[in-house]
Amino acid sequence: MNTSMLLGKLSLDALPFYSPIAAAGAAVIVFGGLGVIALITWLRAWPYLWREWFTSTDHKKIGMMYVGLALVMLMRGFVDALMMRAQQAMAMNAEGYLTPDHFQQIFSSHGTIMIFFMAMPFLFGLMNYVVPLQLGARDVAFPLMNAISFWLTAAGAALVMVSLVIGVFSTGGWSGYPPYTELSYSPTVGVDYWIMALLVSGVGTTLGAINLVVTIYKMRAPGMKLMQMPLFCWTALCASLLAVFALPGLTVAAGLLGLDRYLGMHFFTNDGGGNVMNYANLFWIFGHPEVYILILPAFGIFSSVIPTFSQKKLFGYNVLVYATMCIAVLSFTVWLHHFFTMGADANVNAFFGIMTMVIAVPTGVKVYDWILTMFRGRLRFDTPMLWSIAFIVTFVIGGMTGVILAIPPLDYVFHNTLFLIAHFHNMLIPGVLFGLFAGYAYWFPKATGFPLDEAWGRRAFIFWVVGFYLAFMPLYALGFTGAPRRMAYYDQPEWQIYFVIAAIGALSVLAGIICQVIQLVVSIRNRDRTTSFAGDPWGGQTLEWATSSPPPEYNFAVLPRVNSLDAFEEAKESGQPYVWPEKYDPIEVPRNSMTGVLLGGTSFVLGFAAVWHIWWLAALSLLGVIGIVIARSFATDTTRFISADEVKAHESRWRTAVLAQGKASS
Amino acid sequence: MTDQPNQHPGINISHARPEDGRHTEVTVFGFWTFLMSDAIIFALLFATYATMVNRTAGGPTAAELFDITNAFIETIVLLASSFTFGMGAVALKEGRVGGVRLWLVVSLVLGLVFIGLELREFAGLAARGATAQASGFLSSFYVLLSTHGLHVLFGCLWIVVMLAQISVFGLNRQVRSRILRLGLFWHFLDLVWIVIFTVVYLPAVAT
Amino acid sequence: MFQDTMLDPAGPVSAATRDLLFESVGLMLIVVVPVFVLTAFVVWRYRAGNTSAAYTPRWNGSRLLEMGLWTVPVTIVVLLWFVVWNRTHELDPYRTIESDQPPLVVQVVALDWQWLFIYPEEEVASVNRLVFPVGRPLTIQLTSDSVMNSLLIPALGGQIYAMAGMQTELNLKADRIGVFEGRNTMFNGNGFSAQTFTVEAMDMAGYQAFLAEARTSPNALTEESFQTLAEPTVNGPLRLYSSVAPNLFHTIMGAHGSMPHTVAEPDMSSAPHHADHAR
Amino acid sequence: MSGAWEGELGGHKVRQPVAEARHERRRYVWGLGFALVLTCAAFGLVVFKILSGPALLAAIGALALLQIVVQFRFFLHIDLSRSKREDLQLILFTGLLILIMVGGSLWILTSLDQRMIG
Ligand code: HEA
Ligand code: HEA
Ligand code: CUA
Ligand SMILES: [Cu+2]
Repeated sequence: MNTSMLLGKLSLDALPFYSPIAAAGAAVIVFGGLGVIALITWLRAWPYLWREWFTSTDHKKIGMMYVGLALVMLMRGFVDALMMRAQQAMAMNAEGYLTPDHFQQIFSSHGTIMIFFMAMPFLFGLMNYVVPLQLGARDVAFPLMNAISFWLTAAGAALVMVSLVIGVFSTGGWSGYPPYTELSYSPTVGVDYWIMALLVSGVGTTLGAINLVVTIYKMRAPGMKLMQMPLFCWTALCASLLAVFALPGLTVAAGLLGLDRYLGMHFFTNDGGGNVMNYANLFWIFGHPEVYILILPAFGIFSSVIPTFSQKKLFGYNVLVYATMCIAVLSFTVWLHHFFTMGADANVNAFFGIMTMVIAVPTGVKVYDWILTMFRGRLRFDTPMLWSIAFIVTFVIGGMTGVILAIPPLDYVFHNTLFLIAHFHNMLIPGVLFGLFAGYAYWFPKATGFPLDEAWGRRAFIFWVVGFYLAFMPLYALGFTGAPRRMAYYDQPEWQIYFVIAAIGALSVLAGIICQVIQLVVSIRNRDRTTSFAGDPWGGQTLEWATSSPPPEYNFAVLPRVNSLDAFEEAKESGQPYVWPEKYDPIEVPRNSMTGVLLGGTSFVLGFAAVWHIWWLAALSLLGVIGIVIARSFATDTTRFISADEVKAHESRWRTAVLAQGKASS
Repeated sequence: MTDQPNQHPGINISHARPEDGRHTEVTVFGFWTFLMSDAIIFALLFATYATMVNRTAGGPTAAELFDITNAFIETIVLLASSFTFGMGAVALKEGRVGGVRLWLVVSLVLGLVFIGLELREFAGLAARGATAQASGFLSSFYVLLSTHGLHVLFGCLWIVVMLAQISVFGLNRQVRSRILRLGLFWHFLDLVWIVIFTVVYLPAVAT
Repeated sequence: MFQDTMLDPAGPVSAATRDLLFESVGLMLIVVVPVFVLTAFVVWRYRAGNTSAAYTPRWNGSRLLEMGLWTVPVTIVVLLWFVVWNRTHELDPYRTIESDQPPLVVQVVALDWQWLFIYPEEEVASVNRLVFPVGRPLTIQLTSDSVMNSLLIPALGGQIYAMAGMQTELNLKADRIGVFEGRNTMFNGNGFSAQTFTVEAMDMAGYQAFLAEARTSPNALTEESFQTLAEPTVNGPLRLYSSVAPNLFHTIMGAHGSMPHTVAEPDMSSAPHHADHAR
Repeated sequence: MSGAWEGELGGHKVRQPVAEARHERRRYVWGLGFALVLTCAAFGLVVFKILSGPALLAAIGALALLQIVVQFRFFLHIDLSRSKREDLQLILFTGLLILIMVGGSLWILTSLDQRMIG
């Protein structure tokens, strides 16, 4: 490719006319994006969005933006999944409608998006929204940094989306193994997009994780000891610590790969003294903890949902806390299980296999504790609870196949086959995704004031569970026959029926998603009937329910004093759940700031310029990033006060709502 | 939330200034968390270097390349700058703006001298054909060293910004807290350097 | 469907792997089945509608029960440790399979997107086709002339990566005559899906016939003809070579000299530790 | 937000920081001394070939470790007092992870290197 000073490697060839399907995809993105922009303009919503959302430093709004970003990326990831399932259902004897090159981009973007731009933002969104409320805090420790984290994540996601329209995406999978991803084998910009997207969003995620760690350590309500935090905060703490310590692995792996590609170095090349094995090592030092970063907060959600809907206390709080810590620490000791088949000697393989199995113990104890929480309860089967029950049963199957993979001689057979794909979807969908859905349904009324529609929620649930089993159980079977992952077509006629069943499963999931969209619409339409400002729709046990729905910007007019676990539940038992003092003080909150958006935008440009080797632009935006940070450090007057009258007005409105519900004394 | 005096690791200015302490406690803890994340990056680069030393692809080896005198001078310069920064911190505690300025400038100069020495070393190596592209070993050497070097450069920029902020704001709470974090950062870089000369230079010369 | 897979093993390695699978799954079911049963029971029995069931809203722990909860999985996992430690050593892919016959050494080079099999003892080679006598252990040495590959033969078991400039090893054996499929499982680009090869476990006569056929092939595998072969090819033909340049396998490895050893000795054929590999 | 530092120096808190500063200055000087001695020891061992082979590596490794502890103690003010416990925990935890990651990587990659040569 020839490069120019002005545009680097960028030219008209970058547009996706290499395949009609890719061009159609690009068109959807472009016109969809333009449509959204037009709609916002037509509604004259820009000033509102800018003022209330884009420049906001309120952890609740940032949390919701994270979830919104995740839902958008989910759609993209799901379209990818459907395309793959359709391809494999048809692809007997190199038929199918996708070229291998296109198929490869799809599984790479599916994996990358689902892990980094769907699951992580979704979890960070929920944690952002819920953790300060559960801690009885006014905000996270560093509100502005929180906004920056979000916008950097969004910039990374935008880079992935742009690759669909301008240029191509990586074909190296979400793990991006060299030497395949080295310049000599992947000369296009795809891998560069992948690297830049991960590096940019990685910075955001690290900052976000630091923020949560500090919030949990230092911002708890007066009196709240660590062992009195709700379990979700514990899992958020452990997941954040994992992110702080694991993400460097990704940064180093992707960064060194980038240096190979950009500066001709020899970290992972086939020649010049490169060592491809070190990439696998570095990547999985990050990659394994990563899957626990995803699952731990989900565990926390289930630990909030199950007791609430069992109308009972959580069983074995201490044990659950220790089990969470165990899992977090152990997850740093097992990474080699992703490359048992690289050829390390039996002592090494056996050691890491054994360490991996140890994790099954604390996880199993958690499962038992959830069951015992339901034991002798009064179970209400609202949708969050349904997701939780489906999780327990299905997750155990995935855990068992995980342990199978942890036995090195068995992994020699199953590695890189569809058995592995089935294992991890079996963890990610019933574990992470069902957890996210449970949390979404559980905290939705907190964030908006009205609940999600139950009937459509149940329908979605049925389609999802059935769809999951149909889509992934056949892959276990295929794994036994040695069917490999990332396969665009095959020549074994007897495989096809399994792929067809899997495609039907994906369609069922699609039906589930459609139900969820309808659910959202129906719920919004019915909100006049269902809205409740009082704030405690489920009979919750933790502090986030001790505010109005939606909570005011400052969360708590008076910071609650906490001296027990399940503070809100205890307060209700003692008959004094709410405190409404006579007099309120003004409350200091951070002002809005456009630093986050600016940094996100500039980083996006930086990433894009680097992908296309437009060096002048890259240098300029790098200076921009540094300049923005320095300029911001000179800002004074970064907070404002909410007046006592305003606080009082809100609190008395809320008080009226609560009293009207007759809940104040229950 | 804790009732104990909030003195904080680092430059420890809060004995006399309790209201600083509460604010600083949170930011400093966050900064420590960041530093620890950064430490993992360095640790992984060290591990990479250690597994790459022998991958010289027929090119020059560590023993042939490294000059221990230069490494020693660099070490002393960096150690000295760590010390002068400490003196600046003491001046900060005593509230002597002039002292703070002076010591910050001295540390800055020493930091720049260090970067200069490092660049001179790189140029010398490159002149002998030992570039980052020459072998896996040299790639890992350059990346490890320049990651540290870029951190020092960043620290220098930060010092400049703090000098400017002292001029604009005086030693107000924000500025003090930032200088405190900058100090942590600066000392941390010295820690990393200890590992660098122990892992990179000394074994190479010893063989 | 499961014919000639690990569930229908054709050799001792895959048979041992299957036994190991059943054994470990059996162990795990001891703790997993109760989860299903208990969940179903609890969900049914303690539904809100059933007011006759016990209800203890403040019950949040029990020392004894918690101890039990840890013991059960710990026991199973400790049992699994022994299984893992022993079997990982027994089934180490590098371990030659005991037999009264010496192992047949085959050198494998992974290409984009084909497989080259060199028979150093016989000085012949074949492409996309691995033929060997039943009952005699195989020692497969692997390298790659391109990106990372992974060689898997489900009927015989095992899988190991092939990496440029390096040599890995896989020991397998067939106990029955048959034609199986082998493939690359490590994604490596456009031709990945078609990168399969046939595996033919033959009796001695069949194997001899294969060698004879190879020897009559007009093709010779030299360093030059290897370069042609190594061109990226999807669905490449089966091919035989009647001769192989000496030490070709190590020459190919040396060409990607990334390992410390191979780099220091550019002239591969004279390197002592490679010489004894050629046997 | 409080005003400039000098402004409040006029108050009754003056003596305390000054005494503390003197104490602190002494600490930095001690720290510098220790660090210089340890550094020179490490370089000296190598330059004057006092030890060699694994013994040398072990010795300079130990000196480096000692110097890290010294700098933490004297420059970064990390000690065992209660108020710094959270930071100390964090640092020790990081140390543990570094040990796991670096030790694990070296173990894995040396094992692989050995087995790749045959
Ligand atoms: C969190 C992670 C995640 C999730 C949720 C999924 C979900 C799905 N995945 Fe994916 N997948 C991966 C992570 C994930 N995957 C990874 C990491 C890879 C490896 C990539 C690689 O090889 O490198 C992979 C690879 C992968 C493959 C390639 C296999 C191969 O290599 O041969 C396939 C094949 O079909 C597949 C299918 C599916 C399907 C059908 C789903 C579906 O079941 C589910 C899809 C649906 C959704 C995700 C939900 C959509 C929900 C909404 C839109 C919300 C609705 C609205 C409201 C709530 C308001 N996945
Ligand atoms: C949220 C995601 C998630 C979770 C939670 C897990 C959890 C586990 N995973 Fe999984 N895994 C992935 C996501 C996940 N994994 C992904 C994405 C990959 C592939 C990446 C790629 O290659 O693209 C992968 C790959 C992967 C491999 C590599 C396989 C290969 O590449 O060949 C292995 C091997 O050991 C493994 C093992 C395990 C184990 C043992 C657990 C355990 O933590 C499970 C523990 C849980 C249970 C065991 C169930 C409950 C327990 C009981 C009821 C108690 C009693 C049970 C026993 C005593 C057995 N996983
Ligand atoms: Cu693989 Cu060396
Ligand atoms: Cu893992």
